[in-house]
Amino acid sequence: MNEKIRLINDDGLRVDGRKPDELRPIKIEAGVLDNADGSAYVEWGNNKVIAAVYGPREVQPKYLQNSAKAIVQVNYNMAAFSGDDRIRPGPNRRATEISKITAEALENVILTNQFPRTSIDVFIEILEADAGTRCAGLTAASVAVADAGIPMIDLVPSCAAGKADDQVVLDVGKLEDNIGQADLPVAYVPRTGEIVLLQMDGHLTRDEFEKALNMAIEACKDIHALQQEALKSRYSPQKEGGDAE
Amino acid sequence: MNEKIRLINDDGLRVDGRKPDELRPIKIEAGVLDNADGSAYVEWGNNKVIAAVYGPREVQPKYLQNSAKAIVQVNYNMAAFSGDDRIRPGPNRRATEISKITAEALENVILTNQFPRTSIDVFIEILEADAGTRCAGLTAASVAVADAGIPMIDLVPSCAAGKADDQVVLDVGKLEDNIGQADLPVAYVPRTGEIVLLQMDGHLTRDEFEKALNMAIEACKDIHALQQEALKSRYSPQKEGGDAE
Amino acid sequence: MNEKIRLINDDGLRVDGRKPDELRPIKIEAGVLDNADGSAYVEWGNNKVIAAVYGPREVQPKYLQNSAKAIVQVNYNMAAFSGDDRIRPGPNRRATEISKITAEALENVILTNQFPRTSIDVFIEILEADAGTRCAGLTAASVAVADAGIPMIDLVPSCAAGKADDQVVLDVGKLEDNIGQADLPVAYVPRTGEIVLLQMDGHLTRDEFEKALNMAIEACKDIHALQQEALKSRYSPQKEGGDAE
Amino acid sequence: MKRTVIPEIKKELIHKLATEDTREDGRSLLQFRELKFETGIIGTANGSSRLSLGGTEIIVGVKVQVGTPYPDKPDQGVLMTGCELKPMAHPSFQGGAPSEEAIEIARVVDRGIRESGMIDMHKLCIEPEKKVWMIYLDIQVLNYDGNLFDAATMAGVLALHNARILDINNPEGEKVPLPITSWPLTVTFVKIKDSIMVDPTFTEERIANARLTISMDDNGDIRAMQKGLNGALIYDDAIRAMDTARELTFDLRARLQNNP
Amino acid sequence: MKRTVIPEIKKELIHKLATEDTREDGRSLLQFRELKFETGIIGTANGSSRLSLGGTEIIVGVKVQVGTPYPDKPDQGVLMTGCELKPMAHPSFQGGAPSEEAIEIARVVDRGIRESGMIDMHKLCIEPEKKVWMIYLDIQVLNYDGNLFDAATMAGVLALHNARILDINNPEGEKVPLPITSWPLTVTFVKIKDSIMVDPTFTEERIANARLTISMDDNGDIRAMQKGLNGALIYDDAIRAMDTARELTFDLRARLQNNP
Amino acid sequence: MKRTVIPEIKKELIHKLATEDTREDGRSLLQFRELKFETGIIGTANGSSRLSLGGTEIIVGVKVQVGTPYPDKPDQGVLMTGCELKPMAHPSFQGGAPSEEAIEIARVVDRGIRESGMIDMHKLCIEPEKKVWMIYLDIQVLNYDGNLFDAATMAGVLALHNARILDINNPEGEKVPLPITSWPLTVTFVKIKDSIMVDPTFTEERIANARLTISMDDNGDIRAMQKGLNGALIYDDAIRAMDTARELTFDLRARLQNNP
Repeated sequence: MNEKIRLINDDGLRVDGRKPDELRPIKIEAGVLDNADGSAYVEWGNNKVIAAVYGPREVQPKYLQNSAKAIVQVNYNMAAFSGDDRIRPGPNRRATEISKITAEALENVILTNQFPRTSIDVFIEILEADAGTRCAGLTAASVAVADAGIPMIDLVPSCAAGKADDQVVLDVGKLEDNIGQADLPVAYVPRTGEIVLLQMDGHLTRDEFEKALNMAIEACKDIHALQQEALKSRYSPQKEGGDAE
Repeated sequence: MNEKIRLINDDGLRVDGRKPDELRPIKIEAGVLDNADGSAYVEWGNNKVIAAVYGPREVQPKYLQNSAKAIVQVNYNMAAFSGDDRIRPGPNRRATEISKITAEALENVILTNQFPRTSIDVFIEILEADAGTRCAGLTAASVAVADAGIPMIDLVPSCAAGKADDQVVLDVGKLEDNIGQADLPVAYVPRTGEIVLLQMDGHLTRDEFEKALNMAIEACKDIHALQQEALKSRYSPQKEGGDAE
Repeated sequence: MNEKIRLINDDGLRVDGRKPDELRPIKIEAGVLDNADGSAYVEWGNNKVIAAVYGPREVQPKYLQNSAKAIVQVNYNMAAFSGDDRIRPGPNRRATEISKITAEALENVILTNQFPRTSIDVFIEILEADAGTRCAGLTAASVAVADAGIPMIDLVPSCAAGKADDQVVLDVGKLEDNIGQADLPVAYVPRTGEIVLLQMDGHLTRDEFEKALNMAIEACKDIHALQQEALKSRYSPQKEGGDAE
Repeated sequence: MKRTVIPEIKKELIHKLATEDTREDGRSLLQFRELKFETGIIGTANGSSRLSLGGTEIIVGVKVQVGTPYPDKPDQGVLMTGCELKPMAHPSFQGGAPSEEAIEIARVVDRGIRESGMIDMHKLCIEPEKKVWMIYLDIQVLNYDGNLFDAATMAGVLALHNARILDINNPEGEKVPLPITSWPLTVTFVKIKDSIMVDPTFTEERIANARLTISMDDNGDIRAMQKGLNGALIYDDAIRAMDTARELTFDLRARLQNNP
Repeated sequence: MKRTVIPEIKKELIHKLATEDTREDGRSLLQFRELKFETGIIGTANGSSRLSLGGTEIIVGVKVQVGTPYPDKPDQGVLMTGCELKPMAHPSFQGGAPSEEAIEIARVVDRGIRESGMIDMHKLCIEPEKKVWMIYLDIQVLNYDGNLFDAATMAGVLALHNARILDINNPEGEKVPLPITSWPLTVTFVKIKDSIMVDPTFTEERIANARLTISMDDNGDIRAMQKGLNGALIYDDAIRAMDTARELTFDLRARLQNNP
Repeated sequence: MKRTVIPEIKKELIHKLATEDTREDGRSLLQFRELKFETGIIGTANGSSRLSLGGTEIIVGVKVQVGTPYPDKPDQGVLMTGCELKPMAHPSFQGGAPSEEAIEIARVVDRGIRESGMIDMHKLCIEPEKKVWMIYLDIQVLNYDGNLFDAATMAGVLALHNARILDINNPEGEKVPLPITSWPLTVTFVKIKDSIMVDPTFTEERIANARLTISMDDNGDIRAMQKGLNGALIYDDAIRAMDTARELTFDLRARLQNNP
């Protein structure tokens, strides 16, 4: 941790001017790609994420087929130009882990038992990374799944809380992520009250954890509203044909 | 482009003494390997190329099978010792591209619909490279396919034209390739008058292109005669048993 | 060969105090892992080797299946921390060769024709390497196969002889391996008198070879006794329940 | 790439329309689809562009980093062009290592840019034999509906023009553009039966016999070519394509330059 | 990892036992299995440990070598944690490249150690920008019966404490320990139906809905967490798990420290 | 390598012939097939050879480049031997990464050359710790009809003798040979039922129980050995093979040296 840079100023504001419990600006758009069965685009601070869903479709490779339910396969990928240094194409350990926990989070809400022997393939492409890409990716992915018409219990909003200058803050930004004290990505399903993604690294006391978890859950509820809006605006008659105007 | 080295001298001759429209010496031999169904060896300048064909045979891997026709799979490879620097074994991007366009050229002439669900596997090994290996490789490969007894519309001769010292030249040599101005590999099927391989890099005006393309096509006709001769000499009774002498 | 270090002193003893025909201490334990069908642990000098066997079981991948007999697949691997430098995980050429010759040695004694279409999978993990790992690995592996209840003609003891300071020595140690003159790994089946593994590198005259081979074969007989003891102690009633005491 | 079967009846329709100089989407044979683009959209990239050509949609990012030159070109920068056809962009695309289609696209785009002399590679040298600028041009296909060659070339050229790098002589000052001036562009033709058309859709590519991509510099000279697919062209096809490509690249270039 | 099917009747038994705060092996829900370990067992490693937790058995080796620091951390050593789930350890494990399970384990173990500040990375710097100590922590699973997260973390921490390296200031002298002091440990919970239990066996992991691993430092503060599996937790689960983890890591730590 | 099934009747024939000290092709059991070779055939290689042994045909190229020595041998050059069994050479060979057969061949050929001391590795040092000559010996099998070990060793030794490199002390002068003098060679035996024969064909290899390759130096001393296949040898086989190998390598060596 760099002691010289202050992440929260005397007015209690963060380096980007946000209040401790304030989200960065989030913009969600559903149905942005022609070929995919479902898709979504999310801008979240400077994060730019696109998610596409194909399926339910045939499982490739076949031996992964499950006779009781659809399998959910997620491929999270950072585009070569999405980070500070150029990222070599191909899978890496970080992407493998994020793909795994994202798939596990989505499996919670997708009614996979309606589509035995099939695969629901989710592709998350990080076009620009600005801290919090896994949350933005999962947020986009669940909108894309809904856009594909795949039945779900609920959408899955996701958001991180964290700690900077010994204070619990919401939606950790890039500098806060680099030199801050903790990052706690959460995904929360409002309809069931369930936590389906939970990770942490850094340093939190038990009380800080409780505060941060609550903060993230509240934010998930707000993001959930944005997800619903994106889907509504995609399927509203005004947008579809314009004949209602 | 290196301005100091002259590629064409005052007598209009090239660095290796050739006239602008003159081919390097070409030697073609058919049926040079025992195990392959068909094979051919080509020496072309200092290029040394061997091609082997197996098939029509079972497709590996199976999912590539086409129920309407044979697939043509080409593997173009530069031997480790074939270039100026040692070449690391295994596929690279250049070899992948050349394999692809070579297969596409051969598919034009092979009667693939006679052998549904099979594969015709062509292996091209560059033993020594001296500019023009893709043309030499395709020239050898089509003789090897014929040697395998696989029915074809015609053989596929291939030759490059190019530009050196602002002049259109035939069959670009190594130095001309390295410091010359353009390279235009062509494959031409004499019986149908069709162009089945066409690539270019460098700098050609429209008129230069026309001239170069014509030059390459004429050369293909000459190479075609050499290909036919190689096959004739392979299957002439004198060679087979010597009993006619 | 380093001329300065003497590998055999004036009393005819080796750098670790052994006589020319003396083995390092060997400890063999059978049945050390719960999940594997059979397993064994071998300490041999500072070599520490664990072997596990699964099978006869379904062949993966299927195309390797043999309708007449079980196939024997061996994976010999040096743990990342087992050598002087850290070893990058994953197969390398040396491990591939050792896996191959170990499988061939085991196939000699396993009654593979009793289990057509199956695979007997042997995993050898070198936890600490101290020269002679292939011999220790094969020695452990054959005990593990027996521990799995797979019928064999006999156990396969293995030991190397070699040459140091122009003298034939048994069970080449690490320093002798590094700066000695020859290494001759042997595996010998006492019941049939057959040699099922034989490699050499270094420099041996015909007479030295004969002497070394004899020395290795005699040692194999001793190791064979240790292997049998390990299996007996594993299956003796005293050990199983303690109720006989 | 998995095979996609186009129904016979669709093929016949396309053949018939072609004889009347038109296509399924109403275009004439030598007409491009609607072209849209924006640049500078990726903050982490030195240069970027997002471009759509009909239903084909591409993002290109340019990253410029300091690296070591190739031993045989010690005083020149390096251009590395990559392309991935990810399963996101089309159901026929598969994951894993770049397919031969992806490799071909990257290499043809690279060739057009490189051979045109668009980038002054010598000016990318910082310290001979030691330090040069490495330009990574990464093509990301978001949605595939044919003609990736032309779309990727346009997007690539736009992103290169958009790129800004550190000024070596004035590291504190404003970032500077790459040493580039020109706008090499390609036109891709397909031959379907006896008709030649440009800017093919996915369906047109699938039923085409042959494909020809021509890269032209600002003067309308040829800088690169690539014939593809397992059918053939005849001599006249090639010659006529040159003239058409020349004309169309002048037009496309003007559209890209007007909106950089 | 290949799927292993657990019979319905076994699931029901486990559910039933859990409601009575017990399990197949007689443990209570918040009780660890028998823990055994030894250290310094691999002569070629700088540090090593062999640890068994019930039927799960692990060897960890630490190799410390001189290497080059990362450009962005020129004055810090490097920790590389690897884990392989080899076919030796369980019939469901397959050969080849590390599975996503293996990668997750390595990363979670690494995170717990790294985030706790256990290793003073600055003290591993020998010469800034040039030479640092690289710590390779390699986890080798010999036998798998669940809860690799906790077993691997304990074995890793033991092996790091066991490690000895060259004293840079006194290369002829005795080897010295790594610059470490603390004992970060994890507790892994699974939720089976509505019951939460720690240190799951293979069978318990297979039928669990959700898994939660919590890494705690010597003070009982949280340093890393990882939720896994395709079921969910609720808020109260997470909060209660914190308290339990705190308590259990104090106990586990004492056991490891008493026998180093 | 895919399995190739040899018909029972053929096996029996070979067994019967062997008892009469002869084989399908008329050879006696301890007789090599016809050997042909030429050297210096690849202009881009420092050294090269093309060799056929009956139906087995091989090209070996030697490339010698400047590289960095291994840290543990700072004053020695490097020898790297590679072998590929490509699908071109036999229908049973598959593409992709080198098979275990190819790796075994490369390693046994390498061992014979290396252990014989044929190459004076110290003389390949240009500047200790910095620059040494790296010798890449690449074995390319064109047609496979058994006994690659002996054919590849002979072709490799011929190509090494044929190699010429820059004279470091006189870079403008004529190229010089590698610092080599001797001719290590191998003889490969197979045991079919109770018969031992040398230089096996593809068919003989497929039905053999065991294979033994012996590498001999110019003095007829043993430098490397490799037993293969899943059958066994007995003590007397090994001892007798030594004597035969000694005799045959003297003969083969003379043939290679007479025609360099």
